[in-house]
Amino acid sequence: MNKPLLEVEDLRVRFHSKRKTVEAVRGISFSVGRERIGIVGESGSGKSMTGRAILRLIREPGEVQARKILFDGIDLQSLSEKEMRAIRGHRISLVMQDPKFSLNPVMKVGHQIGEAYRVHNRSSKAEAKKRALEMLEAVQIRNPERVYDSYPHEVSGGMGQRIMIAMMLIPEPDLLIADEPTSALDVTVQMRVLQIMDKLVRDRGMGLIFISHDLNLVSSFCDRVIIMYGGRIVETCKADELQQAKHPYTRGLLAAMPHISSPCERLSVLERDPKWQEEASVDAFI
Amino acid sequence: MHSSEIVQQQEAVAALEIQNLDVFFGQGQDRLQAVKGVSFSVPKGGSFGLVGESGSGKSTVLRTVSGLISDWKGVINIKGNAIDHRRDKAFYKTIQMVFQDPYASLHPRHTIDRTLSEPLILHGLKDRDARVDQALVDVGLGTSFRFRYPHQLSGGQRQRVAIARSLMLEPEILLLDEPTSALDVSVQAEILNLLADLRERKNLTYLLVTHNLAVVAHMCDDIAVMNRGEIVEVMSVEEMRNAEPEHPYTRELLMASEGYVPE
Amino acid sequence: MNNAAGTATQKRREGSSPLLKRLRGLTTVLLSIIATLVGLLFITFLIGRVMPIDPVLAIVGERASKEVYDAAYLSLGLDKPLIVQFGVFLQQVFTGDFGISRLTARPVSDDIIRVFPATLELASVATVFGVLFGVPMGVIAAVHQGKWQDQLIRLFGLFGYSMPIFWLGLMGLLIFYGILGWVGGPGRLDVFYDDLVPVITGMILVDSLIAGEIDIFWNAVSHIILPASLLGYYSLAYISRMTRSFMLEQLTQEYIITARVKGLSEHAVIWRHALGNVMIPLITVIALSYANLLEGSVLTEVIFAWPGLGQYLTTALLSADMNAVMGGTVVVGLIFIGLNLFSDFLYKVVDPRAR
Amino acid sequence: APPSFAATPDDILVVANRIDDIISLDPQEMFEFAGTDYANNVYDSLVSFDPKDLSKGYEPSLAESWTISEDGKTFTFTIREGVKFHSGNDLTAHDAEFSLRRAVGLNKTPSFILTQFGFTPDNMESTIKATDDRTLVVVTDKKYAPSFVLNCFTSAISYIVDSKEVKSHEKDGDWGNEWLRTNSAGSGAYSLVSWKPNESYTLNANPDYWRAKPAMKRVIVRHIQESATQRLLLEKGDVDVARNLSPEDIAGISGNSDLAVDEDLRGRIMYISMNQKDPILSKPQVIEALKYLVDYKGMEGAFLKGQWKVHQAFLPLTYMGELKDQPFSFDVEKAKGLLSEAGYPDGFDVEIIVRDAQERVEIAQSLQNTFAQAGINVSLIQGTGKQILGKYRARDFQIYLGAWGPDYPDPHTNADTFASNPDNADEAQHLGKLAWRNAWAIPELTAMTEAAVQETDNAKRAQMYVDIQKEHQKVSPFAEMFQKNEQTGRRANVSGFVTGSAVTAVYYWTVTK
Amino acid sequence: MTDNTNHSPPVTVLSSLQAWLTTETPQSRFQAKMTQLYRGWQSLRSNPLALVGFLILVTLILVAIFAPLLATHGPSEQNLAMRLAPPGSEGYLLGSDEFGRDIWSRIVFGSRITLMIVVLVACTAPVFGLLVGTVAGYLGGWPDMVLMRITDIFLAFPRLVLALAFVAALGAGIENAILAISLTAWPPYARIARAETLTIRNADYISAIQLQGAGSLRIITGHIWPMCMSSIIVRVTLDMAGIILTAAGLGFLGLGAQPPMPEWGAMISAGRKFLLDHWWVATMPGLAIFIVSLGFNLLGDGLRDILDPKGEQS
Ligand SMILES: Nc1ncnc2c1ncn2[C@@H]1O[C@H](COP(=O)(O)OP(=O)(O)OP(=O)(O)O)[C@@H](O)[C@H]1O
Ligand SMILES: Nc1ncnc2c1ncn2[C@@H]1O[C@H](COP(=O)(O)OP(=O)(O)OP(=O)(O)O)[C@@H](O)[C@H]1O
Ligand SMILES: [Mg+2]
Ligand SMILES: [Mg+2]
Repeated sequence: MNKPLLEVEDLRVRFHSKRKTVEAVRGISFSVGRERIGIVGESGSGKSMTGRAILRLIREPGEVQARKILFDGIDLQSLSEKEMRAIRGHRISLVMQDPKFSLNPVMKVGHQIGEAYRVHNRSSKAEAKKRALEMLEAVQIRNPERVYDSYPHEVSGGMGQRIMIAMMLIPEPDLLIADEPTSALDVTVQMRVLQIMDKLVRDRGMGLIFISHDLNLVSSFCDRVIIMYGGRIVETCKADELQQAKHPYTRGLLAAMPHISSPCERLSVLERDPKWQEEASVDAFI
Repeated sequence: MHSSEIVQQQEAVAALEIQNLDVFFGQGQDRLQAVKGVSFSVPKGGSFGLVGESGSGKSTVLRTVSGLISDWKGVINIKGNAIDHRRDKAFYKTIQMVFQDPYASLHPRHTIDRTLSEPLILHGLKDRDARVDQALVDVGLGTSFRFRYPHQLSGGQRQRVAIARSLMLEPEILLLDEPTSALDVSVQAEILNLLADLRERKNLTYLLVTHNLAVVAHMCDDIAVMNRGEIVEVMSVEEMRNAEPEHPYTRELLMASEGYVPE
Repeated sequence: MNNAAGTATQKRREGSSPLLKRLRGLTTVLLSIIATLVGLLFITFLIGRVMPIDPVLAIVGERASKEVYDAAYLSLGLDKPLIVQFGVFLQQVFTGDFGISRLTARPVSDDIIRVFPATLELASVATVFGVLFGVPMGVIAAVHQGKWQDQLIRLFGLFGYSMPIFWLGLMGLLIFYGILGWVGGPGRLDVFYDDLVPVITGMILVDSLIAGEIDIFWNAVSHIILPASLLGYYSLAYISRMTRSFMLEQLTQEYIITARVKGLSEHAVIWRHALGNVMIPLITVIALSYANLLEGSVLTEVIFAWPGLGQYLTTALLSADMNAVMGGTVVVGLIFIGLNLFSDFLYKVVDPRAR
Repeated sequence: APPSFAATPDDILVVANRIDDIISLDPQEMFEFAGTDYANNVYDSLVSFDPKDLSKGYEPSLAESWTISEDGKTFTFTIREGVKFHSGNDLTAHDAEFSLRRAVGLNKTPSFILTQFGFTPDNMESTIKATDDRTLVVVTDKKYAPSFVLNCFTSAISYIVDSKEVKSHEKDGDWGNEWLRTNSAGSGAYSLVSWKPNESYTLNANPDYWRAKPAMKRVIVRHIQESATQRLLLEKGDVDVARNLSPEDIAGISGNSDLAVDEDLRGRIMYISMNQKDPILSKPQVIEALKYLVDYKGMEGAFLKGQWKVHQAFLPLTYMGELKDQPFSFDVEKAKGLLSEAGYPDGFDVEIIVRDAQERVEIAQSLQNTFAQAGINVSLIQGTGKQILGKYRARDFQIYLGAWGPDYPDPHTNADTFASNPDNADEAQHLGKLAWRNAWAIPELTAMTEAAVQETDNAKRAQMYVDIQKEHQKVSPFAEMFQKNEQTGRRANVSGFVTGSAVTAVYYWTVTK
Repeated sequence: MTDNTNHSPPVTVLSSLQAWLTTETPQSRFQAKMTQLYRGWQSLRSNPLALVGFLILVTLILVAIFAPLLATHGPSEQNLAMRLAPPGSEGYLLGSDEFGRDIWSRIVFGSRITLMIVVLVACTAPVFGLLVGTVAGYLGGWPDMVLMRITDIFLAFPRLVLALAFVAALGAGIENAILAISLTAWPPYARIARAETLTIRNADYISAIQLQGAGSLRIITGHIWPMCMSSIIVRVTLDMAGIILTAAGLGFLGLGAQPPMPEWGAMISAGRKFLLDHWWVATMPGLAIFIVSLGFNLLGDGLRDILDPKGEQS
């Protein structure tokens, strides 16, 4: 495609406790261009930690290591916390999974969106409000004025997720990480949210990392797919080639899913091979 | 009644039949009707699916049938007998339920052994050790799990324990409330297979609730689609697969389950 | 068949307006207040009966003759049946009359009006102190969980928590009053300032400001500062502990990560986002600790010669001055109920979900 | 010592004292120490003491002079002229008549001090009578020792109140009691400015006081519970006088040249008494043994240092008929012998009830310790004053540890309580008599006490009390142990602070700075 | 595990015991309980502060047990000649009090009383609060209304009045003081237990046992109590300092421990008279209370982490 926006090499995330050290991410390398890249994998495979590690949001007792995390030519690892704050939200954003917990329950929605804008842009309150309302409209909220003055608990899940997206997009980031942004939503609402993101990605040409555990969804929504298992990348491929994936893990996952159109007596069960744990991580550069 | 008549009747009647079920929550001013006029029936040995989005009232129907919610009206027939608002002990030996979240449905401070023995103690059943071991084998766990605590088990293993618990009293009808929605696809497959096996082996009747159309399509004979507390459509799985569903809401559900479709 | 009975009771009530709804809510609240109050009074009344202190003796003194004793016995109505006595008492209370205190020879209501402001003043300053220092300390401890800051704050709080107030009080007096001379001594004012400002609220800090007597105000400040900060030390210890644990809970919430993702500074994340949510449960904690202080702390009051409700109630109780005890109890009960209502109200202000 | 400055103004006297026992300011009702201190300065009586020489005994006060009839029953007082109440009203014999009748009519606790002379509400119209503005005639029912009667006339119950003022506040025949409880209507050296119970009372000088013009324009008495707090205030100069310093605090301030300590014997007697209903404690040898098991000197030298002096008779020193003998000392062997005689060679179990005041608890603990040395196993029952007194008055105890202060400055007061019990039956309810409370039946001593109170010859009368006390010392179930010695801490520049000794209350008008 | 082979036999016994305790597949109820306890112990051990707290309390218990051995004097042994000796005086490690009693020995013997206060209060107030709170929370409806009103009444009651009245009614003494403290201390526990019950009552595992036909009593005692226990235990340990102090406060008013009992609070209360000149009399028992409170507090904080079932999941 084009020049990568983000390059990650040998990313590792560890959690230390008195008794043991958990390796959540174990040396993965990938890059993201101005495209939609999907990360899938079972629960605990390290998807979320990857996203958070890029933004340096992992705190003690967690520890992040990487040979390289290069974003638009900037070495994120070498930045001070203050410089990093300027990147967060402004250049790279992260949409969290569940709007119910990810919005501050005691702050008005509009204020939370406006805050995201004002952190990075010196502007008046009125200006921030104007931008927030525009943004709410952009994510297809019908009555932005009303929603602006609502509290998170007063909006539905689908709306909350759109608010979340609006909040993360208002500083116009170059890279958006979406961590299971639709898994808490009803299927019908899910579609609408995906459409919004899709449209914004295409219009603005930003990069999107879409984290999910839904193979179906990722293959239909993304350009490329990274499949993670046990903190490593076991396979990567073009999204539309997912059905032809080669790794036994990916194949097992695909086979284990029931399908409406093709009924079967028994579902095939994924047989885990301990060897997978030892395999080297696959690089997923563009 | 003569016993022969009872046998005859049982052949004919549904295992579970619900007519015009209304369920309410709250009191007075805050009273809210969560289920409105729901009717369906599940034949003996059948597997019936209830689909619908979050908040449509699926769980409420199940919890009402199982007796966890008492503010309802309508008729619930179990094997032809209407049941009361108060359930007796015998009732629990015919109907049991499996919950959605395996992380929340096991008592965190009780061993598997205690969780599984408790129904036996409550109903004064003998041979507890043997039965617990057998149940663990039945759900494919093996006896080595017997004295573990829930936190020592994975999600799939927990769900197996929950299924084992529901089978301890040897019920005929199993209410399944999204038994796999909290699990990974790979684990989901294991549980769905286990449920299918058990149904066959123990001749169980299932009422399965889920929001995943693919799962009902795989597991069930008939399905009902719920929306806002009402059943909008009842059909067989075949009908769903082949013919276009009639209700627009069902169609929307079906389309969404195909994956993302760009505008 | 089985449902017939159910159906009848399940008829939905319809057609009530929001106003009616609010009225009904208000009635429920009022009824529960009254129930609590009557319960309080009843227990107080019972206490008066089971106490092995002879209320008559308390009045007439140890050397009284039989006749003097009997006369007092009759005048107190002690010959009447218990339930009648309780009835009479209830009737009086609901007309705001608690009778005459036997110890001070004046109406209990006057006494309470006199002693309560002293307690109110002390408790309020103490609570302000506790909140002003306790909340930030709790936040800092939570942010630095397990680090030396956390341990230091814990030790500091715990020390205050484990040393009896009469120890702390005397030590404080010795050091800050006796040796350093930084603060005023026991009592609410230097004696020659006594009775110089007109009593309006009974709280000298307030009254002196109203009267424009700045000297007296500062004198009162110098007297209240030590007992208030010692009492405040206790609420500080408690409030900072609770703040810490609420804060720890909030800091693991997803919305905190959201705030960080936005690029907010750590300061804003903690003091704006997290603290905003901590305030919700904290209000109850603060209200409760305030209510406890408003009961009056006998020990502090004794050490600092602070004529407050705690001393009043204790003395009354120990000498079976049941009118005073009941009056005090009702007042404390009312304060408690009032603070509860107020904290519910604040809750609604702070937490949009509770509205 | 920390630097300290006398911070109180020169014409204001600030006293730290425990005044939470004041429950009424009405002189015809009050019976408490702090209350009496107050009344002593606000009111005057017909007869009183000279604060500068208390040992002289009673002398004329509002009564310039008096005469006693032949039969010893009629007392005729001539009232001093020109004395005014604080209200400006003239003080006349009618005020005296009103006040004394008021004491009888109100019939409050201390009224017995007067009614023991036979005054009743029915006869007081004739027995207490002002014949003109300057003459008051009082007639007793029997002949009494004049010293007895006149001593009683010095006590607070006999203070003269402003009859016009009080009558104007009378309600439902209450003799103005409700009003006077919280107000003043006196003619004394000071008038009441304010009384805040448990907090303070403030007095203003009466510049027209007939005896002298008080040097202190204002007196503020603050309720300070803790000794340590009183001490700090005194050291800082925020109070001029601290009246409840513990021995440790007295010792603590002794090196401070800005401060001084005054000592004064007061009337209170600390004693233990044994309930004679108890089968063990009624044995004479047991009673005697216990008297040898008290470590008198040890306690006096240790925690009671300076505050209580060993004293083993029921009349306080400085009273008429005082007895200085101290026959008992701490002697375990002797006690053990007596106990064996009584049949308890290994001792027994016993309960001592005591109120939760520090020094009493300390004494109790010492007793617990020394009794144990003779095998007597003591459990202490501590309680509030009211609780313990309740048990005492109900005769429901084994050993009581407590203090007794005389009610009026005449030996009869203590003789009557310690050595008189006309009827030992439970129903008799002689609650005011300690002999009765201890179920001690003593017809002979009762008669001796009765005789002494009628003896008109003061010297003879005094000897009679000495005899009574000697007998009492020997046989009574009372072990008198100590007499109160009050140590008052004061700023060195304060002089003339008279606590009133054993016979009366404090005087503020004599104070100068 | 891997280097087991190098160890000598006794160590193998130990390590096999450890293996038995740490197994993921316990073979019996007993072993399951033991592994559970062992896990608790391990997490306690890995938390140095909680361990310190634990050790302080173990020390307290040991001191209480071996008081006669540790004390150099009898707890009430008076020596008026040696009164108010400063710490470090010949034979008086921490000094002596106003009766010349050895403060160290009194503190050592006093640990028994402190322990008794702690145990008795911990056995009454929280248990009663737990009972009331869980019953109210689980049953809901009018039992909830009534029980919570009663709780409110006790909560709204001036605590001191309640405690004083109780002690006054039953007589002064440490046992009654403890009961009085419990009487005033239970309402907060009831509230905690109720709040906890309200969240537990709708949990799936409670629904599950209801569906097995269990009665309310069984559910409350067998299923709800174990869940409320941890927050109550944590709260109790954190409250301990306050409880010991309340006992001391009652002592101050003469209603707590009766002399010559070496109750720490009463010792401070008596010692305050000498605070200005003989600081050690009140301060030494104060420090004892401080150390024990610290122990409870540290342990309480540690227990919060250990007992929290949420903590166990990850
Ligand atoms: N604070 C922590 N301490 C220890 N281990 C942690 C911590 N946070 C995460 N982990 C571990 O890191 C691993 C990866 O977690 P991550 O959240 O990235 O998984 P995920 O792929 O996002 O899973 P899911 O689909 O459930 O969200 C998990 O095994 C988890 O146990
Ligand atoms: N205990 C309750 N009190 C009040 N309302 C309730 C209660 N439980 C459920 N409801 C309401 O009843 C409706 C139906 O809820 P129900 O749990 O049956 O939905 P569901 O179809 O199972 O959804 P999900 O897929 O999220 O489980 C919802 O609107 C819900 O808000
Ligand atoms: Mg994740
Ligand atoms: Mg549901």
